[in-house]
Amino acid sequence: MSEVALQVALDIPNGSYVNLGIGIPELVADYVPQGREVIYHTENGLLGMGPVPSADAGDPELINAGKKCITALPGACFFHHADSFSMIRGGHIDYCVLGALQVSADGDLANWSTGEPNAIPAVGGAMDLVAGAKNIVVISQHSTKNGEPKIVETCTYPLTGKKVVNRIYTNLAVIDVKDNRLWVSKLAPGVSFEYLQANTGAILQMESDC
Amino acid sequence: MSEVALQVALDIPNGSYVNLGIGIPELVADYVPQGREVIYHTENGLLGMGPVPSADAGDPELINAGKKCITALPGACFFHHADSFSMIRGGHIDYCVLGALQVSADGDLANWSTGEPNAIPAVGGAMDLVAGAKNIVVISQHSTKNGEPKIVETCTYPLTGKKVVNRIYTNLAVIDVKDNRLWVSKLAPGVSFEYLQANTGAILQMESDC
Amino acid sequence: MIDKIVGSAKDAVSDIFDGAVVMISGFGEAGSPIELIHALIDHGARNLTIVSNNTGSGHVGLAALIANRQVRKMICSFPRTANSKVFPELYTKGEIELELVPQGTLAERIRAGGSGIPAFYTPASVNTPLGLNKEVRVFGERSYVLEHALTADFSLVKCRAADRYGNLVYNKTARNFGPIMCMGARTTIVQASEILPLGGIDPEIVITPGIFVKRVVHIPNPVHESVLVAENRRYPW
Amino acid sequence: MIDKIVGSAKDAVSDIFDGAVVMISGFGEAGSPIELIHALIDHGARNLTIVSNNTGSGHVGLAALIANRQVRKMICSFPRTANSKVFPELYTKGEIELELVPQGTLAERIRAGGSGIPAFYTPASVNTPLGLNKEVRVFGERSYVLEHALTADFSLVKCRAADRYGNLVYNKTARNFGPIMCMGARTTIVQASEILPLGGIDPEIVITPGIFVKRVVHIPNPVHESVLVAENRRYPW
Repeated sequence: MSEVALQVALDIPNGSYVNLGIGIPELVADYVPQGREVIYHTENGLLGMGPVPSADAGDPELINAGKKCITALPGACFFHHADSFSMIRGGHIDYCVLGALQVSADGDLANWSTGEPNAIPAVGGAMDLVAGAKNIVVISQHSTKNGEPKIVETCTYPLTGKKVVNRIYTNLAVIDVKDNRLWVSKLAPGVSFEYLQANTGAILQMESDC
Repeated sequence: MSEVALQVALDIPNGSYVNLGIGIPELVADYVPQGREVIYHTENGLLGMGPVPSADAGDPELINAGKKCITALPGACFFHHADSFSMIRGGHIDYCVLGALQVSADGDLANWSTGEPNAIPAVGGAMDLVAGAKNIVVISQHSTKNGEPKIVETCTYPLTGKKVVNRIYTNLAVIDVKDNRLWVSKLAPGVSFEYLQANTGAILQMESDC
Repeated sequence: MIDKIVGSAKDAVSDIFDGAVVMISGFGEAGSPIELIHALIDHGARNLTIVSNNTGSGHVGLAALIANRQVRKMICSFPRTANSKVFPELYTKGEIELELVPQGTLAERIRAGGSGIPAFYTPASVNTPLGLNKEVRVFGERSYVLEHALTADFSLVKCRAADRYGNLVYNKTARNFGPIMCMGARTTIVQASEILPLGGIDPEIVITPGIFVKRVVHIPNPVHESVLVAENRRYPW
Repeated sequence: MIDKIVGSAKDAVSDIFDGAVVMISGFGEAGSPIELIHALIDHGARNLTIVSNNTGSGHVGLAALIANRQVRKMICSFPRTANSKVFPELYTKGEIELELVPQGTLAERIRAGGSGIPAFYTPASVNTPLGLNKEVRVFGERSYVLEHALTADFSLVKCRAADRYGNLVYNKTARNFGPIMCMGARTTIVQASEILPLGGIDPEIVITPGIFVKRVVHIPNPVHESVLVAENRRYPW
């Protein structure tokens, strides 16, 4: 997924405040283009998150939302949880990059629970993030490990938020959610629109300039 | 009013967090008994307010709610207005000492406006203080300059809060508000209950041990 | 590179438009961004709604902005000042509007605006004239009024020091409304007495994270309002 | 004289009663007051409702408290942990209750509890399973759910340094829920790695004002949960 993460990073403007979800979204931080400054927010209380430290240099009290050791860059600041979610809920975060279980044609996101009866439900900050960040970007494999589409007409898993996703980056394409429809704005090298459509559970539109 | 202020100060336990209103209440800070520590809160962002500095030592950015220069004692801390009123509204202030225009028999307080048509209304933090502090104590002259009672059956001025006053300290007596009635717990030297009642606009009860 | 430092107060306020809602920090003179207010007077935007705890002193700063007839409406908790008749005179003539808000409610409404909370309940003003016409609701055995968030197009805020990311620290009780007003506006403009390099402010002691700040102006030696008032100065000079 | 320093963790938690609501700071191990939690295990109060973001790791700290069957109900945002089966096993058997709350809503409910705000509206969880059975209200063109304040009988909080008034500073991202949990409880009990003399904390950098703190215990070298988990330690030892 590193090429997809690069694509996401290229689309984030200089000066953006960005929250990265746990897992694949964390890869995005590795690809900030030269000359650009992006400030990473981690909801457990840090703006200005830097790279993962070497194995023996980690501080167990300096971690990210995924509870991994990280670093703080010059110009960073610490704050408490209510202030952190004021940033999120108050619309101050420019981009939030999240993983997904499913995304629907009108931008519904399911990424916190498969709804299985025995699953321990755990939501973290995902519902606040999708409600508050200015742009919600999903980065994900296009299909599940079993080959099922993750982009669907209607989510079958419990929702994280309704009509919240603005853009989807997968290993096959970049897809914008606009006017309750899915617009393909970029195809990965060697991927045809027909192949993409065949592997997607919702109807796709082609951007005219794509 | 300095003897009344002393009486208020004597009744505030060690370790209390105390907010003093503008004017006569400020006198209370001069009388903390030996061996006691009381922490003064000023709603514009300071816990640990100390005495007024000498005339040439004032810092215009270190002021109290009355906008007078003050000092900060060791152990003080600064905070912003929302945090300051979290302390007040959240019930963390033990005593709030306020002035009064009128207090009613069931503890209604009027202290922010005479309701005159030409008056510029100004409320400050009084309504938050009476709603939030654990004990609301009034310190006041017993009567107005024109000799009218300030303690009345029903306030005629606009209310600051309803059923909020716990105790009234005046130059004539100390009066508790309990069960919607006024209980005299202490008479000033030379003041008789009859004299007090004659100068009060509401019916008074005498505490049995007074 | 991110650099929120702008060259002058004039540049910093140049896009404040007629009819804008503008929050102005300060409690009395402590924390009042007087140089930014004077730049707003020079700029001349009119019909403003100003959110600020007071209405200014003498004939400088906020009082001068009001005297210059740029303010349509004040939202504040304490519009009376010992040494200024500017607001009272206009108010008595019916030439300026007033929304009087209890101070804690004002602070919480501003914080809510910056925090994505559209409304909340508070006990302040229940059973008083300021609680009239507000929705009342009982939680537990107590009554509360519904209060709505306040947001602004711009905030003008004074602080002690800033870096190029817009991280801020304040000075003593001049902090007051500054941090929450930084949160509550789409465009927050700050005047800082000192500009520090990135990392010059310990990340543990930052009071306003830069995410809440759009522009920083360096005003190394801000005037003291009380000194100007004592000298009976007027703005424009 | 005011002196909030108490001699031991044992003394500090001795009045936590059966059925109490207890907030416990921390996000993962960062900020988790593990020595206070172990004292609570020794103390033995049962039937507790615990408000904490997670449910602990391994067999120490919060996970050990749950394993010791002292917890009736968890209020948290993320009860899954990579290296602990304590909560999942009890939950699957129906032997512990769970109130799952979005993390920002959890934080705001705790702050509201400490701030005298009984309820507020938030957009988080609207149109999701966690928004079911909540009152929905439209402000502007958007829907919000009503959320109620959370308060506690006790909070257990870890910080870096404290003075005898209970003023606190924290360490990096171990700050997380600490400051708001100090506000939200009737009795806040803090473990501090360092005790400083009065005035030893600059009044500009105090994160938790002492007014929110009742007791401070000096724990000079707190254990690291992750180290204990790596060593497969169990509490009680």
